[in-house]
Amino acid sequence: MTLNLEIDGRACQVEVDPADSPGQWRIRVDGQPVEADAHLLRPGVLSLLIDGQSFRIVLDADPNAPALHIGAQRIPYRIDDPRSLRSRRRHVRTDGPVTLKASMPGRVVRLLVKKGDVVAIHQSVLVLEAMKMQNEIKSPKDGQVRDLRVSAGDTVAVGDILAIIE
Amino acid sequence: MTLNLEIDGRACQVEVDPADSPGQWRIRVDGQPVEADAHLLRPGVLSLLIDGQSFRIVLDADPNAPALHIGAQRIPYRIDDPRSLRSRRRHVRTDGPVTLKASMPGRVVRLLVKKGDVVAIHQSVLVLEAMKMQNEIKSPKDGQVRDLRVSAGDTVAVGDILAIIE
Amino acid sequence: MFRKVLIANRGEIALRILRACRELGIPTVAVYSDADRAAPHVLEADEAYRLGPAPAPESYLRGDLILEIAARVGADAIHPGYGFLSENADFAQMCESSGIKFIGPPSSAMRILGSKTNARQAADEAGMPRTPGCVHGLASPEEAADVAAGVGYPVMLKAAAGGGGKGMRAVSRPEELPAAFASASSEAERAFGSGEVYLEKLIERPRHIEIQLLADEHGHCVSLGERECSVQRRHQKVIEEAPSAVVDPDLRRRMGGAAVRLALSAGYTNAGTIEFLLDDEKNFYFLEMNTRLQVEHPVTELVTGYDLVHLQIRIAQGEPLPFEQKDVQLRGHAIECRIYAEDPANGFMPSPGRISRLLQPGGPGIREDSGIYEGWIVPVDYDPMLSKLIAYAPTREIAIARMLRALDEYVIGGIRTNLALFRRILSDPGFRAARIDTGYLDRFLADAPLPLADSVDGSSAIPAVAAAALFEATKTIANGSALRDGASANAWKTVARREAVGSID
Amino acid sequence: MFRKVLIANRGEIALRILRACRELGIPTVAVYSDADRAAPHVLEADEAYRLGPAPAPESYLRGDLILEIAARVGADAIHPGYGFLSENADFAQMCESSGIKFIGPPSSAMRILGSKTNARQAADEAGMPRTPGCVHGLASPEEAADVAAGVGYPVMLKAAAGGGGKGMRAVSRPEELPAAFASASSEAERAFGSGEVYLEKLIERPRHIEIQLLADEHGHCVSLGERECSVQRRHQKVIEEAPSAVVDPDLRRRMGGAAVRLALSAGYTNAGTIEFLLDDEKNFYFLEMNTRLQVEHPVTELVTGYDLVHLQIRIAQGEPLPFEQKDVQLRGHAIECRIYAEDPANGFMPSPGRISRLLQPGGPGIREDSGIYEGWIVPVDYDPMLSKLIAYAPTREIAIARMLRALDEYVIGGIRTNLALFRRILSDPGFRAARIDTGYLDRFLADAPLPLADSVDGSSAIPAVAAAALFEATKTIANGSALRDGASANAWKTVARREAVGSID
Repeated sequence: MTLNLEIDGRACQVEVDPADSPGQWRIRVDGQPVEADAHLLRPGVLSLLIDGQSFRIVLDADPNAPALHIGAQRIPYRIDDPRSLRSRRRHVRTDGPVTLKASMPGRVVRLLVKKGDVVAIHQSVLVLEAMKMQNEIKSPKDGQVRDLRVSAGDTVAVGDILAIIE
Repeated sequence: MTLNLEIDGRACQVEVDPADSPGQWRIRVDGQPVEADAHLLRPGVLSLLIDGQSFRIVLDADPNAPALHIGAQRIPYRIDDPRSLRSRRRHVRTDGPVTLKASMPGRVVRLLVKKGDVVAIHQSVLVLEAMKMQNEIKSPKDGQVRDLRVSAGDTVAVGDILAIIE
Repeated sequence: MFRKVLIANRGEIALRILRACRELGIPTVAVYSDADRAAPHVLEADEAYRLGPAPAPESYLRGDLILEIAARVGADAIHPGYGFLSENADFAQMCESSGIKFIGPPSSAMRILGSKTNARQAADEAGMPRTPGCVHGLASPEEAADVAAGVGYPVMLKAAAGGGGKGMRAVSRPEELPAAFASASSEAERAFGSGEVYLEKLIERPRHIEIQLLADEHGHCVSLGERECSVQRRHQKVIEEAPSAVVDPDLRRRMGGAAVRLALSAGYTNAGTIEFLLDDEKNFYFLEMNTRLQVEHPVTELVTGYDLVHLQIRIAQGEPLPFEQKDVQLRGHAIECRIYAEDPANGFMPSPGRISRLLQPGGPGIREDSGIYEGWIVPVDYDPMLSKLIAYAPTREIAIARMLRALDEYVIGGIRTNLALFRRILSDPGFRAARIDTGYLDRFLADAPLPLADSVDGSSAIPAVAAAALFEATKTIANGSALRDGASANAWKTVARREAVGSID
Repeated sequence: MFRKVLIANRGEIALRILRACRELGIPTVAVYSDADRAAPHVLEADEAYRLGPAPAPESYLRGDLILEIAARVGADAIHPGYGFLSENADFAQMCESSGIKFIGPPSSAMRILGSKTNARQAADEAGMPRTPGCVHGLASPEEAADVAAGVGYPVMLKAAAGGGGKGMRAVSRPEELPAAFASASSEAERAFGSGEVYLEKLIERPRHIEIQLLADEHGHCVSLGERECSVQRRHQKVIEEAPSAVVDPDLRRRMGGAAVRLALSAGYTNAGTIEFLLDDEKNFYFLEMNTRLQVEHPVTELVTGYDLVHLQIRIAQGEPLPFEQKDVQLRGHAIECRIYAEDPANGFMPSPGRISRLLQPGGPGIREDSGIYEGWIVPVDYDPMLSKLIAYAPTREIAIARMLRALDEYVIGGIRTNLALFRRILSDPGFRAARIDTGYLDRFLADAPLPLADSVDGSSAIPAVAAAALFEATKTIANGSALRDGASANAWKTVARREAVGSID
């Protein structure tokens, strides 16, 4: 089968088909052949031998943002399989307005910008206290604060909209 | 629901029904009520609180011989649920003739009894070499060797009949 | 010997104390909040009782409930661990008056040394060097400004009841002081129920060196050497080690001696730690005392060979210390990494949730004090520390290499952790050369901010792509779509059959 | 430093060596048989290559293939671990002649000390006490009878190339000798490819005490103290500890000195162990030398603080020993349990198969050198050792308590193991008082044979019944049968919904 894969920012096309002998796979990455000996140890834990190089790869199965653990690395990827539902889900867009949502329940300690401010990418927008820690919520892009939906002292739940940056 | 349970050789009847609040169960063992707070951590790993006593219990799921791990103990049990297939499977009978089968592949090193010999329970019948170890296969009962199906040097596979004791 | 010990804590430290009690043959009682019904300390204890809802003030901080349970179940001692009630002198006193042994110092000593301001007064009396600044709580921003002017900027505002970097603010210019005073005070109020803050001169690029003490109830007090905890993020310790690369036997003896004098002067007993700042001329300044077991106690256990929690319990039982100062020998080097459920690539945002996969390291010289298991749901309600990974080896160099080896083996799936951060720090030439101070990590992160995701190094690019494709491919076998591929249909059918037995080979 | 090390072994020891190489920054090459494609040592190595079919003679004993792979992938050293090729002088010589470093002694020293009969001759030359008996292989049962008559019964027949109790027979009466000779010889032939056996007087109720040696290639040899391995089943070590409870500093010095002399006399280098029998008057007799790393080396590492595999590699690289005899200090006490896939309740029958559930112990003082993971299928083709669980503590008493604590935490599901056996031994007053000898365990098992299943102790009878019922009940929710129970149907429907999210609360 053929899959379109986006990994570490790079897109590539992968053809993957089982070879005749157990565990052997014929894989082509952007047309380049790769001989892989694959063995699934437990669901989501894979041993790969490629030209004798050994890799233990663990799937971090989050339907929205799947990732691989290889050694100490954690590598997110995205599948654009025309048959796969996942591809219909869109990647986080950074052009146009972006909605800043609370990724965890917490309490807004203070706001660091006000509506209309111009913000740079990774600039802190507000401080959220959660799990006994004060956490600065940063802007995912350069832009302008089009809206602020919370104020200091507010308690927020997961998914609550905090701000909109355009 | 009501289950007939055989555990550690003792048979008992258990009624088990969920109480109203999550994790709470109404359990009666041979009519005696037990208030249990149960939480399944992963499939087959259970936390039980009974009158404040804490138990971590792990299911050793072998359909033929299920067992429980509690602390350092391993406790086999058998369910006689009229609805459960398992109950139709019979327990190993020690009355009448018993067939001694190879529980693992190996090589017969030597025979310690011959056809017609009278043997006591746990008396060694033959020596099987497997996993680099010589293992004495013992009689499960007092009786007489009605048949010996192997001789020294034979290689045996799992399930091969070694001897029949009556 | 104690009949039964109640552990008034949760997470890895509750488990660590449970293990010590079991090794000493003492039955254990765990307490838990609604968020922790399935927590490891509940599973491993002999008995476990519910305290209340998830928020700490309604559960782990309910000293009244905890004492009630202890009395009801016949526990004659309580171990508070660290955090929660561990430095609460009122709770210690409640234990004393209800005849239940508090495994820690007497409340009287806690009142003297537990409050940072009182401790600074005690330090003066014991003739121990401390940072310039006030020894009393500040009534107002104005008073703060006066003291700051006296010692000179930059200065540090601190919560008198504080710890763990909460209620702490560095101030470099007078105009910043009022705002810093307000936020430090309010944060302290929320964290410790007391807004009292004091002020001290900020030592430039200090190292954080602390001395571990053990004092029995017969007037004997020994020092178990130092720990270096200079690798901190926003005043939170991240990596600790023992011994310190810069402390020589003479300095160790002088710091240890000063620490012992202060503890004895306050009638201190059980385990305690005196924290110092060490400047670049190796002058040391008393910072504060932690009147409890520290998170990082394992590195001291590994280099001294003693078990601090065993000794805490034996001291609380009235036993004399089983050794003297001259018996304390340091051997080898130990490093601890605090594994947190947080996302370093995203402003260290906490990352609670279900641990979907857990592969833990092991083997020679690796100790893990963990509070998690595969399937455990990390609650949002408490400190996000998951585990302490500790490496011990004959030398610091090998201990670092060993820790890196263990980090490579460690996989935590389902939530984000700071595992990758440690790999970066332990590979940094500055850290490897022990050129560290309390500002080291914040500078390191500013100089080299973490990428939003690990970038694939050359060697693992192809395997990563192949693995992603294989996971996807074998997954789609389930819904059979792959089998409609015509060409390789047969091969796929074979795979599908193998899949049925849970393996793709 | 070595460019690349090939590990010619499998299981926990291959993994342990891999970890050491990684810590030293040396790339690793694993080799595997068809039974081990998914084995831990294959997963953790940098490179892995197939040797052949599962049987050892077609894979792990194929020295020719292993050397071929080493040459092809550019490995300049081979670590043999223990067992397999580790004591094969011919293989060591093949390595030498092909310019690949064999991490172990030179083949010349292996020929002198590896053969039990040659070693006994060397012992005589080094003036080391040994058991009475012959120093040459026996040509016939008749010759055996003559020697036996000379030293007097009971006697012990042993394989000259032997180890691990294979090819070993105790003989108490002359008439038993011919049969014992035949079976010992044939077992030796199968196990080691040599049927040569010799005979020695059987010491009554001896302790097994062995001395760990390290010798560099510059003529320095040190002793790292002793291990006691008296707890054996059919001559197989089951529990090992360091130090021995009965060896005092003087005896330790005398045994260590004798061991060093013998090693130096044979030009021995790298790690090696000299095994002694100790009689009840504390006389020691040379038994044999193991010219390799021992299974039980971790207990020595814990009490000395040295890493034996690191030192093996550094010695093989030509480095001098980084310490001297006077630097070797023992601290604390370490105990090792060999966890086997076998069923003690059923004649210790090996129990291969899939490990369906694995909960491993951790925390203070616990080290596990393991060769398994959840889901791993233990093959029938090799020694059934799964893992080594090691407990370290300040005293023997606490080390035992700690091991018992860890055993309680340890769950291996899907196969049978000897975990419960250790719980029984470590609770036995005889073992706790260190009243042990090489016959201790066989007597212990004869006196108190293990039940076919653990009998439920009072406290866990009710929970066991409740748990079994709950597992069954929640299982039957799947096929909905419980939902037809009428009365409690609604409650069950709630449970069924909760089940969907993988929890019954």
